[in-house]
Amino acid sequence: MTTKTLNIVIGGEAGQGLVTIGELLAKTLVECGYEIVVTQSYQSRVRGGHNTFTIRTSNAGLAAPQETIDLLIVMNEETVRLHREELSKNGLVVTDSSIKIDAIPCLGVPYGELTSRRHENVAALGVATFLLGLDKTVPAQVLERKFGKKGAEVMAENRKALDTAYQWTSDKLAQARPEALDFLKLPETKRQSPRLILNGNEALALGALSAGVKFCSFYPMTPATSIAVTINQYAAAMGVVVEQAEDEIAAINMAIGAAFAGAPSLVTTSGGGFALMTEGISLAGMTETPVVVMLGQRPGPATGLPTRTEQGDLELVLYAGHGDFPRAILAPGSVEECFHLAGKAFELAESSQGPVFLLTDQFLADSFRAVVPFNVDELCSVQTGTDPSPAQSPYRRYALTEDGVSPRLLPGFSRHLVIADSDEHDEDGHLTEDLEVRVRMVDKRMKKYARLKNEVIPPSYLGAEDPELLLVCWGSTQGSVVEAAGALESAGRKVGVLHFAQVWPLVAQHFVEYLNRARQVVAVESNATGQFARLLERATGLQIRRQILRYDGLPITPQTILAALKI
Amino acid sequence: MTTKTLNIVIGGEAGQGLVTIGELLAKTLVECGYEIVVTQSYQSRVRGGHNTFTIRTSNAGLAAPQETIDLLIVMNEETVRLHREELSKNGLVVTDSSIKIDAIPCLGVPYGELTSRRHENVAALGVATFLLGLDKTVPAQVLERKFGKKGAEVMAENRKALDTAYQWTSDKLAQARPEALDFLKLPETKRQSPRLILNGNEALALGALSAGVKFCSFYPMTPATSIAVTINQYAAAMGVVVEQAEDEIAAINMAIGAAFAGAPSLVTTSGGGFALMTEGISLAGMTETPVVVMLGQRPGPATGLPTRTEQGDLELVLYAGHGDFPRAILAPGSVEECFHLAGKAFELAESSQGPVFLLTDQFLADSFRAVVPFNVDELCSVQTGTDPSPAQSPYRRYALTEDGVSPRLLPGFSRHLVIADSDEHDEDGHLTEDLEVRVRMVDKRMKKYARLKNEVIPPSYLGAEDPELLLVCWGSTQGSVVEAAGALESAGRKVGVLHFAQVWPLVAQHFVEYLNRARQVVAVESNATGQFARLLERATGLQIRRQILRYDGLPITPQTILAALKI
Amino acid sequence: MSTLQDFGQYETAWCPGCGNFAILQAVKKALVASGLSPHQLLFVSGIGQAAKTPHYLNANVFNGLHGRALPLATGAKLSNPALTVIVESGDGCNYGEGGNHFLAAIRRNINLTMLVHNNQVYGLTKGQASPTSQKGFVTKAQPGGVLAQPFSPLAVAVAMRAGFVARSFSGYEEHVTAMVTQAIAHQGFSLVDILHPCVSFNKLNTFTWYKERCEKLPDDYSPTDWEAAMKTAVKWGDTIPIGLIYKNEQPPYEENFPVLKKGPLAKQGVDKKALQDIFSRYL
Amino acid sequence: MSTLQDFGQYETAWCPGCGNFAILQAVKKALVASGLSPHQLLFVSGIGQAAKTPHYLNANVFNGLHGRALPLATGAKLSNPALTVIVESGDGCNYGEGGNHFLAAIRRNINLTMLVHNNQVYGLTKGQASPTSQKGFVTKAQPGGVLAQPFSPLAVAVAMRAGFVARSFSGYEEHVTAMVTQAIAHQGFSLVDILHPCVSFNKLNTFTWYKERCEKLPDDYSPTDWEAAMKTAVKWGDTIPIGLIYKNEQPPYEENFPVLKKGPLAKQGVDKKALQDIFSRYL
Ligand SMILES: Cc1ncc(C[n+]2csc(CCOP(=O)(O)OP(=O)(O)O)c2C)c(N)n1
Ligand SMILES: Cc1ncc(C[n+]2csc(CCOP(=O)(O)OP(=O)(O)O)c2C)c(N)n1
Ligand code: SF4
Ligand code: SF4
Ligand SMILES: [Mg+2]
Ligand SMILES: [Mg+2]
Repeated sequence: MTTKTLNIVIGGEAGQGLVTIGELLAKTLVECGYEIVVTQSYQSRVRGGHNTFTIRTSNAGLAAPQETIDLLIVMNEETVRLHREELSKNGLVVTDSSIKIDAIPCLGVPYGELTSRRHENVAALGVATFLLGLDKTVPAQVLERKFGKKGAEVMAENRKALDTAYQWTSDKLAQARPEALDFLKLPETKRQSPRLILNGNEALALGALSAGVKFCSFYPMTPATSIAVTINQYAAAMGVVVEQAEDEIAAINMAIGAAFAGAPSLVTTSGGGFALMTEGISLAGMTETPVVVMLGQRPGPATGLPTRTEQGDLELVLYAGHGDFPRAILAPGSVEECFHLAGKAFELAESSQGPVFLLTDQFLADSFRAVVPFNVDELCSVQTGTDPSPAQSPYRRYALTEDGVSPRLLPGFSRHLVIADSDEHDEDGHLTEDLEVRVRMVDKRMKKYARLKNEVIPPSYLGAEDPELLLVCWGSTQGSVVEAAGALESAGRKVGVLHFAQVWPLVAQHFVEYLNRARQVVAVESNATGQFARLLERATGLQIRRQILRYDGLPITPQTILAALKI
Repeated sequence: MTTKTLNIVIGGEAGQGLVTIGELLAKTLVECGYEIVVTQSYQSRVRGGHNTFTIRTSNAGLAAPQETIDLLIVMNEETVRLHREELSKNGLVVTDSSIKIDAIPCLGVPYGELTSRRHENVAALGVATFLLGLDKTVPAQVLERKFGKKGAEVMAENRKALDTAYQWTSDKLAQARPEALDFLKLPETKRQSPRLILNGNEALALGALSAGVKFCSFYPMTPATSIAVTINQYAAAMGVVVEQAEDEIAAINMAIGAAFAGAPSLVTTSGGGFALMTEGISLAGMTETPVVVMLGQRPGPATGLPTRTEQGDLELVLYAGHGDFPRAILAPGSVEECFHLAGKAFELAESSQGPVFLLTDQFLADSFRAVVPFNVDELCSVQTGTDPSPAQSPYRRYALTEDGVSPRLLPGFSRHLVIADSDEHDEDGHLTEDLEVRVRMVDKRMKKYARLKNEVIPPSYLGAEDPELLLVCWGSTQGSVVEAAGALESAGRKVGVLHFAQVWPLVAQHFVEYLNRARQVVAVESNATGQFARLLERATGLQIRRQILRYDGLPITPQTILAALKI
Repeated sequence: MSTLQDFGQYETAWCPGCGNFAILQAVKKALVASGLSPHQLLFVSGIGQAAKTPHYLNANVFNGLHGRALPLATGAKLSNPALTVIVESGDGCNYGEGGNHFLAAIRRNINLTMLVHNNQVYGLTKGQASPTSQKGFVTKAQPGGVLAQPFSPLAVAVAMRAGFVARSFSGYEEHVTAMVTQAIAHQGFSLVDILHPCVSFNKLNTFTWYKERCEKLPDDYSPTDWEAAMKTAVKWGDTIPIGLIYKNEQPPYEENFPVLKKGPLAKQGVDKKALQDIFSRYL
Repeated sequence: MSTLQDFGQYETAWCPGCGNFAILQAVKKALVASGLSPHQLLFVSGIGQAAKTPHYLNANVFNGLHGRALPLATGAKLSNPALTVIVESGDGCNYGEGGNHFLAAIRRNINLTMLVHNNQVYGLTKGQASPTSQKGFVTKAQPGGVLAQPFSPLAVAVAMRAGFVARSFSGYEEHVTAMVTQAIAHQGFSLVDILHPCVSFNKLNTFTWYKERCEKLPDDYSPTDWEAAMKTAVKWGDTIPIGLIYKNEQPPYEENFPVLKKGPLAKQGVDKKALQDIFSRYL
């Protein structure tokens, strides 16, 4: 089977409905059996500006975005101007025939003649369906699912727009440019059993729900808002309280209160909002309250670029909060991993009785992928608190134990009283000025690192046994790094990829061999200073001399890496 | 000249006036020509509990606290119970004769017979004056300066209490325990020219005033409050606006606003309050606004031990704020250095146009020392903003320059308009979504590190050329480490001390040789995990395998270090 | 059912003569009067002298961060509405650092009882101005006197039509007990601002100062008349009215969440059937 | 003296039909009416659609953090009182994230003009409830409708006896101009809460909705009568009063600082004589 990969960009102003076309086309492709990787690029405004919805698709596996464009569907002239340089050799522009474009291959569609204004995006779907050589019945079913509930008439209109545009394209190309047809036609592929289409944030939300999240507080902030909003959509069905707080400080303190009272609790935010939670994180550490924080990264400092992507908040999260206390930081590399690590985060928070962080970013948050359905029966949810029945009176919340973890009773569920304190405290939870107790309590808290280290997800390794080049990455860049490594392998180089889905704590034994074995180690990150490379150095004492860093707000692509390595 | 060093502890409940005795005695000692190091230990309450005011004094140089007690002046029985184990071989307890103490050398003073309740602390001063063999006229002058303004009668009463107690002690000891007399008698010393008695926070305040601080915002928090309060005491005379903010977030944003409008600006806080400023720090970084933050460290996490000491906020400060931007962190090792580095902080903030931090801690904040007066004529104050006259129109606040520093005009001082933005911005200060501009702006900001590195204070080195043991420390622990090193030298070991008064940025060339040369390197810090050692490792790639860490809330003493090294 | 003894007797870190002692005693009495047992109660406090109160009685306690008691209590209440949640902290904590949460709690009308020990000063940090300090009040940190107008929590609470707005004075222990008991009984957000002397740092608003001014509302005062309440709430001068100033019965916030009707969140598992349905929406 | 042209004409990032356009225009007119030149002005904003406004006119600008415009402006004003400082941001920014600063600014009575573009929704983040959203208002983030009572900035400001409290509506550009002009002229803290439609995310409080309800205060309305003002401030229903609701002349905060009488802090050097005196206190 030959494989073909195409990159389809739909571009226009905010408010022109390009996300609708994009989602319909993505669904169609997945139902036809193709893989997709969606990248959304938008500005911090509601209307106007320049946005794109990019679907990279293939009949083979796929996990990264691409920079060149094979099919550019535009809603305005500006999009052509901004992206013409990115068109691949046979790249085609699809535009309204009223927009005049010169010197590049272009298909002008007379939308106005084919359909009404409202149905132009469905018409564009029809054009794309034909160009990509897709089974026409699939987008029709997709439309049916989307608009079916709105009644037969609405559905019929949509159906008509789709068919008319499909037919028009077929007729037009038959005469005019059959070669474009071939280039854009996707190879046939097996229909797969139904897959979920999820973006990173949806996967996090579903993962949290599966894990048993019961309380979620947030203050809106791009690109994290949709995690809480998605959970809220199912709050009634799943028995969750979702609360928009008055500010981020309230959000983290609410979550701590809710967790203390027994609910597995979540806070979602971005870097600037997280900065405000710093004191609260320290409170979770001191009071040993489990709480999960999901942070959608975007470029800083300060307000920065609110709708773009970056991996710049790793050090912020690692060192947030005054004083020393244990924590864990997860960083999923794919949409599927978003789902699973959301669950892991709740587990770790409960087992270590403290804050656990999950770092995602705008790229992953908005990136739709096709995911094999999760088996509901296999999913475990978190158990909060400890059974009160064996507890002695008076119950001591911070009893000193071998591994630093004390039985955690929940207030109000027994006659035992639960005392938590942000001051340094004695085993019973009351504040103390006994400085020997202080030392014991610091040691108790730090001991919990042993448990966290036992449960660490080791980095995944892919590639040759003895690579000349080892690419190290974390979080959302995984797909691009793996694809770049594949390209290098094809060019005859021995390459390995080490991807960290958990970036703290690090257990050097898990990976130091890889670093030692490789002739050259290159860290790949979306930030300006190589924060994770620094962390690896701290954990291993090894210097990582070469870094590929991107910090213009766009995701790292395989091309970014290959260009930097001058291949 | 023989040298003698004594440790005098005054102990009792909060509210019993022990700070008054302590300050009077400290002043007396300094006027007599002795050196002092004061350590204050108190609890997070206003009355009751157990507090101490400790004066270590000597006729030779002195920079560290001591753990054993030579003279223990107690206001209650509990103090004896808590400290009797710490008494040195010839240590003496001075107490009210109504308090019965057994099995230790004790001088019971019949305060009730000698004077009235109100004057008991002055009477205690009289006793100490005699015991230490001090010139009786000196405390009399000290009292005169303190109470003189309250009228002749008040003064006469105080004077009488002093004299009566002095005489009583003289009579009593002549008969009873002359050997104690000898042990406690300080060797004669030259009167020195007058010295200032300052604690760390007072020195910071005076340093800031000298440097030209014009705006100071704060929210009360131990142990930082007294910096702002001291500045406020002189605000009218020195032309400063001091504002107690509604919360720490307001404090940092006010300071940024004031600095933008031209005032050299300061914020004072402790770890928990600083945690709330994290987002604001990022704003200072993004908008390139100079602002100085003085942080008085205390043990965390969360509320922790509010009145104790720790060096646990280094990593918090180093990584505070989302996104990457330059910063500098100073950490004075003595009261004198507090004064000078306060000035340096304002200079660096202005020259690098960004946030500069100064880390102190409760120990140093409250530690009085005798300081040679500063020469007012030699002190430089900071110049804010750039001359607007050569500026071109339209003025561009973030003009790209060789070293990343752009001319900083102040709003309202010329017809040029000054635009600052927390979003990523163009040279003119307006928000941008141009991702190439983004990259240039990140690079511009990071370039300023070169300037900061040029102005770094290299660590000070003291000791043998080729030490077998190198003690590395930062901030307030300097005195103890140097003294411990001296003791080791006397015991025949070759020891060096490397003290960092600036902990970020680090220029490895300044000190890596010292680390390489020493047979063993030991880091000494007041925190649980060795934060500075970690930072050194990051900066040099060298592992510092041995650490002496103290985190019970008390300052590191020479004894702490010697005991850890098992000498 | 409980007795005073159930709530224990602890040594405190307060200054002799402080108004906090009377408030602590009144709170215990109110708990007994409310028929609540220690384990049914959750006290949430911030940081300050007042905020130490929960350490001095038997109950579940979360002593949180300075200024953040309200959101923490809100989270706890929304996690387990069966808990009687009482927020207890100082004027600085609640109206200074925590001002934004005060506004939000009133808007939510969440069923918490908020007891503010209002000594018009920051006690624990040794005497700086608080938001309720009088204009001109001189402290070490405000050597020229306080420059801003004092915050009137009652005026703001009544203006926002908070559920239950009362003032009391530590000098009248029975009055404090009555107000706290009523506040606990009230279903919705309730505020009791309790004036009390700080003998160490507030030499202006002393016990006598309060005693001379605090005056109980007349028997015929109607706390449901908003206009009258507004006028009463801003009174602060030779007489300072104490009592229940305003009351407004609205369903408490937590009743808006059907899921909370099923009991505490901690006891609600994951409904796998519902989860499967949700997954299928993404097919 | 300035003209409309001095304040420039920029492309905006707002949606066609948004109320922000009219407010921008009115602000420019008010600046001209106030006789202010661009360099005498400092606009401080937070983050949101409204907070972009200062980018669209010529002046000194500090576009700060979400919710933190007021303290930043306070610092700038206390650093250089000669600047006319105008805070411009949305309802979410000022009453949500920044609620505590709103209370503090009123208490200080600092001489700032605070213009709140109140569209009763979070616009820039695509339509979540704001503190002023109506109860029951349905959004993607509040699928069951808003559960809390809306925040009434005017009620709180009047209850706290703020210096200048006004409401306007973007549909009446001249009215906005008049209110902003008066607010700038007022010496002390002034609030103008400007209702405006968000065509993208608030389908409830539309242009027509406001137009049908907003009603100018009668000519004989006296803004110095606090009781009347309080009643007016809480009116929100079939009619919504617009105009100057309350006014209270008090010396502005910055006048409390004698040092500011000597001009901007940036120009005040270090008095070495005074410094020497201070040092000698520690001898
Ligand atoms: C974030 C933070 N800022 C500041 C402090 C310091 N602090 C502790 S208590 C307090 C003031 C307490 O005043 P109030 O709430 O009125 O209580 P009181 O002591 O008067 O009862 C302050 C400022 C802190 N603990 N945390
Ligand atoms: C600390 C922080 N939290 C959240 C955000 C995200 N954010 C940006 S604008 C906004 C809401 C804006 O609403 P509003 O102030 O009403 O302005 P509008 O857009 O409606 O004019 C939010 C929540 C942020 N930038 N910073
Ligand atoms: S300082 Fe004031 S409030 Fe605190 S315990 Fe003492 S008297 Fe009470
Ligand atoms: S989203 Fe609303 S407030 Fe923002 S520009 Fe559009 S209409 Fe205006
Ligand atoms: Mg108080
Ligand atoms: Mg809004």
